[in-house]
Amino acid sequence: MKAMGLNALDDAQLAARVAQDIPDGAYVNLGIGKPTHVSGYVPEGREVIYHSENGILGLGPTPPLGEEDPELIDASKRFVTAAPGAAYFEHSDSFAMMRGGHIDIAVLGAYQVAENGDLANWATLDETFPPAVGGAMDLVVGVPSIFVMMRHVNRDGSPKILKECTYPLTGLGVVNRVYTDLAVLDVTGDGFRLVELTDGNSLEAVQAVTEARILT
Amino acid sequence: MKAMGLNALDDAQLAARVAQDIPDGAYVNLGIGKPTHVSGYVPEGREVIYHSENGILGLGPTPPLGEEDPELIDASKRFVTAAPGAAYFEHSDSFAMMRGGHIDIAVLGAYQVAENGDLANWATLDETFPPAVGGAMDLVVGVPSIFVMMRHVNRDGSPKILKECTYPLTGLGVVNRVYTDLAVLDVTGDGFRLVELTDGNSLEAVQAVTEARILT
Amino acid sequence: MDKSVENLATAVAPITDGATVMIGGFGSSGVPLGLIDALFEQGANGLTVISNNAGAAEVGIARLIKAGRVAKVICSYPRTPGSIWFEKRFEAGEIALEIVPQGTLAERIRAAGAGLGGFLTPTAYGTKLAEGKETRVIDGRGYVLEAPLPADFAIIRAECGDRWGNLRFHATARNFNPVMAMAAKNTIAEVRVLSEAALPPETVVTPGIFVQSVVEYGERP
Amino acid sequence: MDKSVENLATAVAPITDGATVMIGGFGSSGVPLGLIDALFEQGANGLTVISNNAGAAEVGIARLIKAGRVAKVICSYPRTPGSIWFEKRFEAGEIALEIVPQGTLAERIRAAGAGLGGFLTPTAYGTKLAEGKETRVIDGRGYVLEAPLPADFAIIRAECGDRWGNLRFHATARNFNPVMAMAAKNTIAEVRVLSEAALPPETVVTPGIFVQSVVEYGERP
Repeated sequence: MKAMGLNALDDAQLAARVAQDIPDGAYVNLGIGKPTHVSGYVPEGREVIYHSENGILGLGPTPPLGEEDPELIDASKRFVTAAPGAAYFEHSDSFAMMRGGHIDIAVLGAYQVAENGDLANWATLDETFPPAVGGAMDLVVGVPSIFVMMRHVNRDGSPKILKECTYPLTGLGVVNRVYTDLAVLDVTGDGFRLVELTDGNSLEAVQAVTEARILT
Repeated sequence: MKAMGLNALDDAQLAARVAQDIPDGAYVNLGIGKPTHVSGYVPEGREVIYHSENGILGLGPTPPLGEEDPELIDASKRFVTAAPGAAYFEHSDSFAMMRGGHIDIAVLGAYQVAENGDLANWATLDETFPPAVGGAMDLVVGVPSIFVMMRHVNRDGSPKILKECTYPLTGLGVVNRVYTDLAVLDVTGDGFRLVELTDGNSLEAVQAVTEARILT
Repeated sequence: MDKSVENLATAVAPITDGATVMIGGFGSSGVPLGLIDALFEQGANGLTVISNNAGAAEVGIARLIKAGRVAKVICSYPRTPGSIWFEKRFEAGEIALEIVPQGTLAERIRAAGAGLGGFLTPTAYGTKLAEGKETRVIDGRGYVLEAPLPADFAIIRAECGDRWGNLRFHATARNFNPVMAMAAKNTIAEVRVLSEAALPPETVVTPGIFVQSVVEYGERP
Repeated sequence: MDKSVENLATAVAPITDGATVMIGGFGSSGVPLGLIDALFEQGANGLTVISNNAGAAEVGIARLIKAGRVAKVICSYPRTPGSIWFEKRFEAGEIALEIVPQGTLAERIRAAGAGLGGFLTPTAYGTKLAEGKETRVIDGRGYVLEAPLPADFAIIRAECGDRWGNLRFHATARNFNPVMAMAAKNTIAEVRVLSEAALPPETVVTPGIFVQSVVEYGERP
């Protein structure tokens, strides 16, 4: 749901906006959900190498129907292909790439981001669900540029960009930049700093749906 | 030099004696020097898989002259071949095999062995030489059966089988069995226990050139 | 040396009640479905399963969980779409769960296989998953001390194997299979093709020393 | 993406005075002799060299040591037959030496590449090589805490590479080359053959993410 009265990017526009900041030659890990779509919008002429935690570097496009290899999947368990220059490896090597700082950028979804860069994206306060973390905690400690990509507010209108996270943390002080349907914000030593507003939005209106203060 | 008046196996006989205790199907690491020769004496019909720390499992025999591959060597830097069923791997995997308890038997040379199983085989007290340890310390902590193969006494007649090692240790309480030109001894909780004497030697005569007590 | 065994039932026969069993795979890729079904038939009970996921629908690990044969799951992500049986047992308090971040899971398994006593990882530092664990700060960075994670058995899947136990994998079906082979006392590998000839030594991914038995199971997932 | 560079001199140009440089190889196998010679010509001084051996005769690392360009060696076995130049400099107090057990050396390098803060190993527990190090006893077994060992550069040798930096090795020339590639900020790979086509993904041993440049050097040791 859109925040009332604000201009919001749709998912495709948001993916395209993030994609602009993926440079040529980057090694990139795209999280499950919205981030998966970023690869479809990287500008022509840039060669980006996508990593998937389950043991492939060089994810290619989705295979044509009927040509899927059931043993060639990505972290979301979707069928994929191998791009030219790809490599397969086992899990401890895959996570050495993540934890060891070899991947340049990870784009992740989030429940909450705090002004000190804390990220919450693996568990809520609802204890009826079993917890599940996957590779999120390894990514955030190891990858130097952590981009979060999410709606600016929850469906009920409550803020996701906070002074402090209330959900269990994925990592402490790990987020570098947040891309939402309403704005792009950098995490700095002083808190969130405005990079840009979605066309037509005023800072005041965006600040009104953001718990943390947005510096300019 | 032989201990005076005792019957001593020569190097080939000693290698053959050790080889008898290498069972079919064993994964074995042979140390530099005398232990290298053990593989030539393993009885027919036993398939033994030899590991070399520099990244090969399944060492085959020495290649014919002129057919050496300069990039296929063993830990002693001698040219080798790959036996059927061999595999190559990198160093951290190779030492995972050693440290992780996957290799069944290592046969090593020694300067000194003590009755509590301490082994000294990497450095003497002579400080004019730079120390060099290689893979010896990894082998002794990881391989369940450590066989030492050496002359019973030093060239000057001084004992190598001691109450306590005087040289820097390679590992603490790691030796299981000692094969010398004069006798075979097991290391037990109570100290060295006689397994066998080289034909013609009396226990008294062997004890006389052994600092540690030999139990029977 | 011949580590090949005739059929899946023989392969899983040594697995005992209460055993800790690593099961390879990620999602549906590289899962030893033949061995899991044989383990189902075999009857071992009270198992601790170490695997990335907790199975989906009614196949694989989910089949064992549905039948009440799994006492505990150690994994990173039990909530795969369709993991209804794990969720049911979990809600009813009928199954124990230890959540481990995926990279820490792989590294703990590797540490067991490599004979290490533990390692310091930045992963999960300051989070709920590090609660109760020893931590330390080195050069301003926080680390959690993690212990090795060994197992009695590993059941894994490979594309091709030989009688020495050497294995080769296909695409992303490699995943946890090689590290699990290192960490179990007894590793049982299901291979799509059991090669008569030895695998070329340069192409071996898991050397035979890490594998105790190999059984052919030609079906693809 | 094209990580290939035209010649050895260009490949080693970034290496600065005082840099820590990992050099692949074991004995004479898998040693990047072309890159070492280029580094000799290039002139960088006061180097810390991390390698299993300290060179032999007057080639490879020994050539750098002879010329007084190496301030410190971190290795497991400096005393290869013919390592006269290391021994000379060592006796004269002109070169520092840190001896690390071989498996610990490989594992410390891997820890650096894998982003770990250290690990507990049973190797060297109770010996001179553990003196001054933190130790602990777990389940009756002694362990030494070892730190990661990173480097500014790694110069390594492979059999075949492609423009993405993917590498494949030959026989026992693999040795330390893959772990060193992981652990250096800048890994420079000498390859016997630079392939026009991408290496098949199943055959890649070192994925290109660990390699910053690739240069062809056709000569065999």
